[in-house]
Amino acid sequence: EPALIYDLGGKFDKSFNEAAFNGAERWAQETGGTYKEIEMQNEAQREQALRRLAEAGSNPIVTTGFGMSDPIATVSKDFPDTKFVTIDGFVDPAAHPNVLSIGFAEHEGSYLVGMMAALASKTGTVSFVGGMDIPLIRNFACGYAQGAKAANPDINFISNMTGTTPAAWNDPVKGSELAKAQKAQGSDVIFAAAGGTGLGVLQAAADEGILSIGVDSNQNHLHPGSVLTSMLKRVDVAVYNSMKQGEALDTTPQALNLASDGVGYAMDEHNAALVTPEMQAAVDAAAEKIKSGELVVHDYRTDDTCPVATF
Amino acid sequence: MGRQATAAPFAIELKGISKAFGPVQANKDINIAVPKGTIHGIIGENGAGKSTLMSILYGFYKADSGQILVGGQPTPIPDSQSAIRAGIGMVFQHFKLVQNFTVLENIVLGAEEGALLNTSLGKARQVLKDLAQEYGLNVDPDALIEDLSVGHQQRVEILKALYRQADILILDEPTGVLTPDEADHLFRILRGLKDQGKTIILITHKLREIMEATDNVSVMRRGTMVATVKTRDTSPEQLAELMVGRKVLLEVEKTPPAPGKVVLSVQDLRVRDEHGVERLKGVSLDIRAGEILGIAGVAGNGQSELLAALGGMTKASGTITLNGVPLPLSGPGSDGQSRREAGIAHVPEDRHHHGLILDFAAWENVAFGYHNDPKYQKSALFMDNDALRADTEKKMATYDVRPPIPTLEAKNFSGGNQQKIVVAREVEQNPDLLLIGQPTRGVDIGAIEFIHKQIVALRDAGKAILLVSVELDEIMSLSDRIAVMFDGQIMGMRDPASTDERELGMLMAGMTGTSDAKLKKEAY
Amino acid sequence: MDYATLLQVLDTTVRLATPLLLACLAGLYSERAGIFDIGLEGKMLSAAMSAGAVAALTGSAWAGLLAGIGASMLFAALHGLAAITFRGNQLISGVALNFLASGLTVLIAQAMFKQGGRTPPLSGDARFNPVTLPGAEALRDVPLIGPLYYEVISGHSVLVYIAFLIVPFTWWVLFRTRFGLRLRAVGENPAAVDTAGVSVIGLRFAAVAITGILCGVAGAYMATALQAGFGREMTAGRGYIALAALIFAKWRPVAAMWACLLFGFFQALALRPDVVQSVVQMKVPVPLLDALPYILTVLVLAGFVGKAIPPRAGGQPYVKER
Amino acid sequence: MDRLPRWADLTLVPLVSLLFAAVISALVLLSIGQSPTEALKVMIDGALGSPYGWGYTLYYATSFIFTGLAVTVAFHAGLFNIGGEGQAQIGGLGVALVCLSLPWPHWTVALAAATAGAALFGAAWAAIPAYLQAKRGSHIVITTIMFNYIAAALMVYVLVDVLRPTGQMDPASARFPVGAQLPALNDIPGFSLIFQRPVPANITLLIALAMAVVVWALLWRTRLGYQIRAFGKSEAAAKYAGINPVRITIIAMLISGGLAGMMSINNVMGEAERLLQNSSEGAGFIGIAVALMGRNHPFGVVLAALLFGFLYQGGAELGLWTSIPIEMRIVVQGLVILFTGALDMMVRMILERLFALVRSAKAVRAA
Ligand SMILES: Nc1ncnc2c1ncn2[C@@H]1O[C@H](COP(=O)(O)OP(=O)(O)OP(=O)(O)O)[C@@H](O)[C@H]1O
Ligand SMILES: Nc1ncnc2c1ncn2[C@@H]1O[C@H](COP(=O)(O)OP(=O)(O)OP(=O)(O)O)[C@@H](O)[C@H]1O
Ligand SMILES: [Mg+2]
Ligand SMILES: [Mg+2]
Repeated sequence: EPALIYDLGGKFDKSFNEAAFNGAERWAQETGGTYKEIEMQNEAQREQALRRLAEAGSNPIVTTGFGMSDPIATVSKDFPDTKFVTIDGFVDPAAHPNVLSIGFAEHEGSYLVGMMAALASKTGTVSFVGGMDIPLIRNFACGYAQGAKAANPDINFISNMTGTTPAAWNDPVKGSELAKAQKAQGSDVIFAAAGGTGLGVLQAAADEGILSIGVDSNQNHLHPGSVLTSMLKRVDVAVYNSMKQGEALDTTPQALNLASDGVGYAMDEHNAALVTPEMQAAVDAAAEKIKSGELVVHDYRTDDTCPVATF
Repeated sequence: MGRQATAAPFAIELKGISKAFGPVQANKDINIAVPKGTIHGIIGENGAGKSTLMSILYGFYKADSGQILVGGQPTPIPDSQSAIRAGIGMVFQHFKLVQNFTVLENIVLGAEEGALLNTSLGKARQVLKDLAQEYGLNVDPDALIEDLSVGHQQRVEILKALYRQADILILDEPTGVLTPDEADHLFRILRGLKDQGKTIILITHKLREIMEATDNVSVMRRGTMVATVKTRDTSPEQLAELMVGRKVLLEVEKTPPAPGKVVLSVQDLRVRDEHGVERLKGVSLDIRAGEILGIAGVAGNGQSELLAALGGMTKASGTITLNGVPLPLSGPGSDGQSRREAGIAHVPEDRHHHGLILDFAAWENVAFGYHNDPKYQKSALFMDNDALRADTEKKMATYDVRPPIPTLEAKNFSGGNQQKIVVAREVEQNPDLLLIGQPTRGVDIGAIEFIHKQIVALRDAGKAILLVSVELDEIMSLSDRIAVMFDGQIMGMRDPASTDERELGMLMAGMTGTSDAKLKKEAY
Repeated sequence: MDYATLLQVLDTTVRLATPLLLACLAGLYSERAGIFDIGLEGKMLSAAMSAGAVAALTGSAWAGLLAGIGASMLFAALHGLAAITFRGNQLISGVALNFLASGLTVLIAQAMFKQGGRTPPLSGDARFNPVTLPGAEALRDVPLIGPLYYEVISGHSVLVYIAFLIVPFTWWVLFRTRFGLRLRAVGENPAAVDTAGVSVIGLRFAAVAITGILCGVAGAYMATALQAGFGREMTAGRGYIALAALIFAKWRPVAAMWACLLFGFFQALALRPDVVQSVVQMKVPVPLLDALPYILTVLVLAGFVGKAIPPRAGGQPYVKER
Repeated sequence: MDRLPRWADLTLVPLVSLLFAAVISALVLLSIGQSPTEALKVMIDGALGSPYGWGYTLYYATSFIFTGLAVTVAFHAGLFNIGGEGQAQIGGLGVALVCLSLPWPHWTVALAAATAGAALFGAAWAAIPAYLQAKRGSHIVITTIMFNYIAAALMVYVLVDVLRPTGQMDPASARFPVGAQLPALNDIPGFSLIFQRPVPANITLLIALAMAVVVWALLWRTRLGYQIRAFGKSEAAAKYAGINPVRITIIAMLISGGLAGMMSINNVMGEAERLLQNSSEGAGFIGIAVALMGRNHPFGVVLAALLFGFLYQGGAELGLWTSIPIEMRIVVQGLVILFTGALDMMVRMILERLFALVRSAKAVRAA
């Protein structure tokens, strides 16, 4: 029986963790299997949760969030027969053969929604609200800024991070205040890559009558007519695949990107009216170029810099 | 208010009132009847149950059983509201005033007219003016209570009752905090009220007041009502005997003093309270070995501060020397520990708040203040609890503390026995100087005798003793010299053999010369 | 910092000061009556959860508000039972009720909605939406005060205006009515109230009930106006900051408003490190900004901002006979 | 009405309070559609049913002994220290700094140094509220709450900007060197017979038990303890006796903070082996419940800590294997504090009635 551990934002953050939940549900529905799940409440709990699940025979144990990788590195040694998955995190596969690390090319997806933001903006200013200030989130911001600049070289870009701890994933009040502040500075499209905090951003954007962009899951339905699109990070696919492979899980590290459909953007009836065919055509064209390798989006994490923005 | 002047001869009748506080039976089957338009005195030892009885009448406590009749009608008084409605007003021993409210606000509290304050305050102001004229009860309606003298606060309490149109006024030890002169003024007011047809119940310890002011007097002893007599048919001696249940010998047997060298010398001692008000305004005195110096005075005139400063409980300025060695009055070395090390023992005025830790066992209390004493230490780190318990057993035997159980918590001893524990602890230290405040407050006659003997014995052993008491009798009978304090100063030094209560009373009221009586402070 | 940014920060200040103000006034009634209440936090939290849940179920923010008040009053009643009836330790009772609220809210929200202890997101009439004050649009272009009126004063939910109106109302109740006189008296000297023929217990329960109502509004505001639903621990220590503001204000209503605005301003600044940075011209660690209200509270308590003397009978149960 | 006999006051009152808390917890569970008996079974199974469960129960109990003792010492001085949480976290910082500063040759040396570091840092964090209480009369309850928040913010700063190794994303310190790793119970001869697999409970348990004895001796056998207790019972009387209120307030709070800080050897050094955000996991608050439940006596504290260790581990198991949220344990904790700390009069009154009934029944039979 597989197990799934959600990170601090909580299972129903409508974003990152909820994507994981959706993947697990899909697996459960398709196979009729059951899985164990735990939501993390604080940092110190992580190891106990891992141990307890491993002790009880769960396999594989899928976890979301980079915070799990260090505890996994410790626990996996005590349970060599159990497979662990760290989504968004990284554990050295040479030293820990039973751990699978799954990463995403967030900059590629963000590039696409950044283009769309710039094309939709009437004020010429677009903005970004990040969760915890870490390279991972800066990578979102950097990809977004690159896309926006590509679509409109004169675009003005604003970025704010919510905080420096995991609490930043779950602070909707701050999210909405940051959104309001960005609106006051002229922004009319806000991309939130901030877990539960993003809900506050999307809410504020809807309240203030400007556009927002969701993240990880498809968040278009949260405020129809206000969410321009969502940058999809297919955590659900990662979870689904891991569970499907079961105990025979292949632990070669994975990097899911646009080409492998690991990231993308969401179109549905909720945002159909917001996205013009021209916008979609421009974005799709860029997507093709990225997939083919013709266009390379800079990955912030490779050198901790961003060519078009500073944080 | 539906009270009509019926022909009932009694304003108040209490029938079979009983009340217990836990194990303490404070009132046992009390019967008393107070005729209308009289002043009725109630006397009894501390703890006899006087305050409890009156609190029941005022609805503050609920009686366990018994009946109250007001104007001949059975009237249940479950709360103070009912008492007020029945025309009863009470001035408590400890005033029930809101300190940071004005006089006016205190008066209308609970007797407001309507939900808004404006009308109530306006009306009260008018009524107050009338009452002031009628009875000579002047107070500034807009003054804050905390700025008023005790005497004025008491007036506010009386005004509160009158404002509520009380026909029956209860006063619980109203003169304990007053100078003789203020007390005289109070009694003039009470007589005025009586002439208006009001009924007054007066609790007091002072037989003189009973004899002068009351029409009838009831005597309580250990929770029971032992007698009610017409005042003009009785005498102070008879009342005292009724109070304690046997003939009382109030004189203390002691030999003439043999004063030696000066043990304590105090020069220009000054103390300020936390509000910066000077409570001790330059006190100077000497106490010699083998001498008891008594400090007389109305409570609140600096005696407590004097004891606190000498005992190291409060900061002070000036100089004090003990056996010629100066002691610091503030900073390091001015605390209670240093004083004890220097040879000063201290029986505090308030045994509950200072002298004892009520939740500690008796044996732990015997070390209190002397916990650093080498004789109670087993090693550098640990205390010798066994030695302490043994010591306690010995002291309990010598001082006849009952029950003689060292492990019993202090709160479970009666007041007199608690006091014996404190006195034993301090006297047995064999100090050079003993500070002793209100040594017999709330203590019964037997214990008083014992404690007085200890004090005299210590004096005869050549020690110096500073005695503070509000009981003039106690001061007069124990002291070798008497200093009278008023308003933070010593008004005069008197020899007990050549003075009397009248002269001391004048000094206590701030009047220095007996011939040209000059008020130092606005008196009553 | 330009004017527009300042207005934006002030706008945030008003929003964030509102729950503090409501809780602070709530504490004022209780403490003026002599009952210490460190359980403001828990009452707000329980109210937030109930308001969020009921608003989600009924689609009505007003129904949510009522439910919030109800839940908060339940906790207030418990505090009253412990502190007034059974003369228990008021601090411990407050601490216990905070724990209880912290756990129960998540438990109930999870049982009801199965969304990880959250209530479902609210929209439309299930939230208290901003109201535009009369003339805001018209005055918008008047220099200086126009934007001030439009951005900072207008455009909040009705609960914000209610909260600020309660300030003068509280002043009036406290100092101009019979109830206020008795309330203040019972916090200073309950024996005086008792012997004046007024029920100490009744008064104190009334005060605690008002505390419950106001905390209820504060919690409901959190869940149905400031945010769109209840989330775990969403009050985030506001109850304690409100207490600090109360001490800062020396238990006076108008001063309480200023104190809450000050603390709200600090919270608003913590949301805008960029603004702080541009004003002080150096990088300020965000945790320091976050901790600022707490640090200020300690300074206030230490008396560096003037000595605060609490109601004299505060924190002690009224015991007539033992 | 007669007072309760002492033995009843010491044993029956906490037990009945606990019973009340348990009954209400059961009602809460029923009202959210869960079975209390099932929940209890899961808790007992998970916390006591296996060496694994015991390993966690004892691990948590160890932390709670420290924080419970911390609250106890302060309580005897009449101070309500709600700041155990912050003091424990700062104590953790002390542990981390010690452990990371040197390549420790052996865990015994590291343990001694880390214990000192933990106690020192915890005490330092309690010192400011203590000073403010003693010198400026700032209410210690509120200042210690504020210091919990300030400690949390400080830890964020330290973990994010100071102690976080470059390249690491989560706010945590580096792992401690091998020489600073404590033996878990499964590494200790004797215990290893029971605990054959790695458990988090570690050598710190023995230190905690030793501290309970030390605190007992301190309070009831030394002069300092005498002064602390006297001061706690009556500040006015303490002043009369020449017991310096400022000194006792500060010393008692330093000891209290030091004890709270020392819990960090258990979780930071003994278990996580690196410093994490929110490392104390609420143990500082649980210390309040433990102290109240243990009637502020070290031996009571040890028993209550075991009980809460059980509740905490059992509660975690609930969160794991049932759909009952882990917050259930906070509810139980709140109920225990409520009944033992605030409604104790109610419990006592009920018991007094019962005793009176029994007594009168006996009297009737005797007559
Ligand atoms: N609130 C109370 N709780 C418990 N016991 C009380 C209470 N009030 C009084 N007592 C006890 O009841 C008894 C009678 O007390 P009461 O105050 O009526 O005496 P009193 O005659 O007024 O004494 P005093 O002359 O000292 O004023 C005493 O034993 C006293 O200790
Ligand atoms: N306020 C009070 N609350 C509770 N118990 C009290 C109170 N006052 C007195 N007691 C208890 O009531 C009992 C009698 O106290 P009280 O001071 O009246 O003694 P007493 O009858 O005058 O005896 P003694 O003559 O030995 O002083 C004692 O056990 C005392 O502890
Ligand atoms: Mg009396
Ligand atoms: Mg007595």
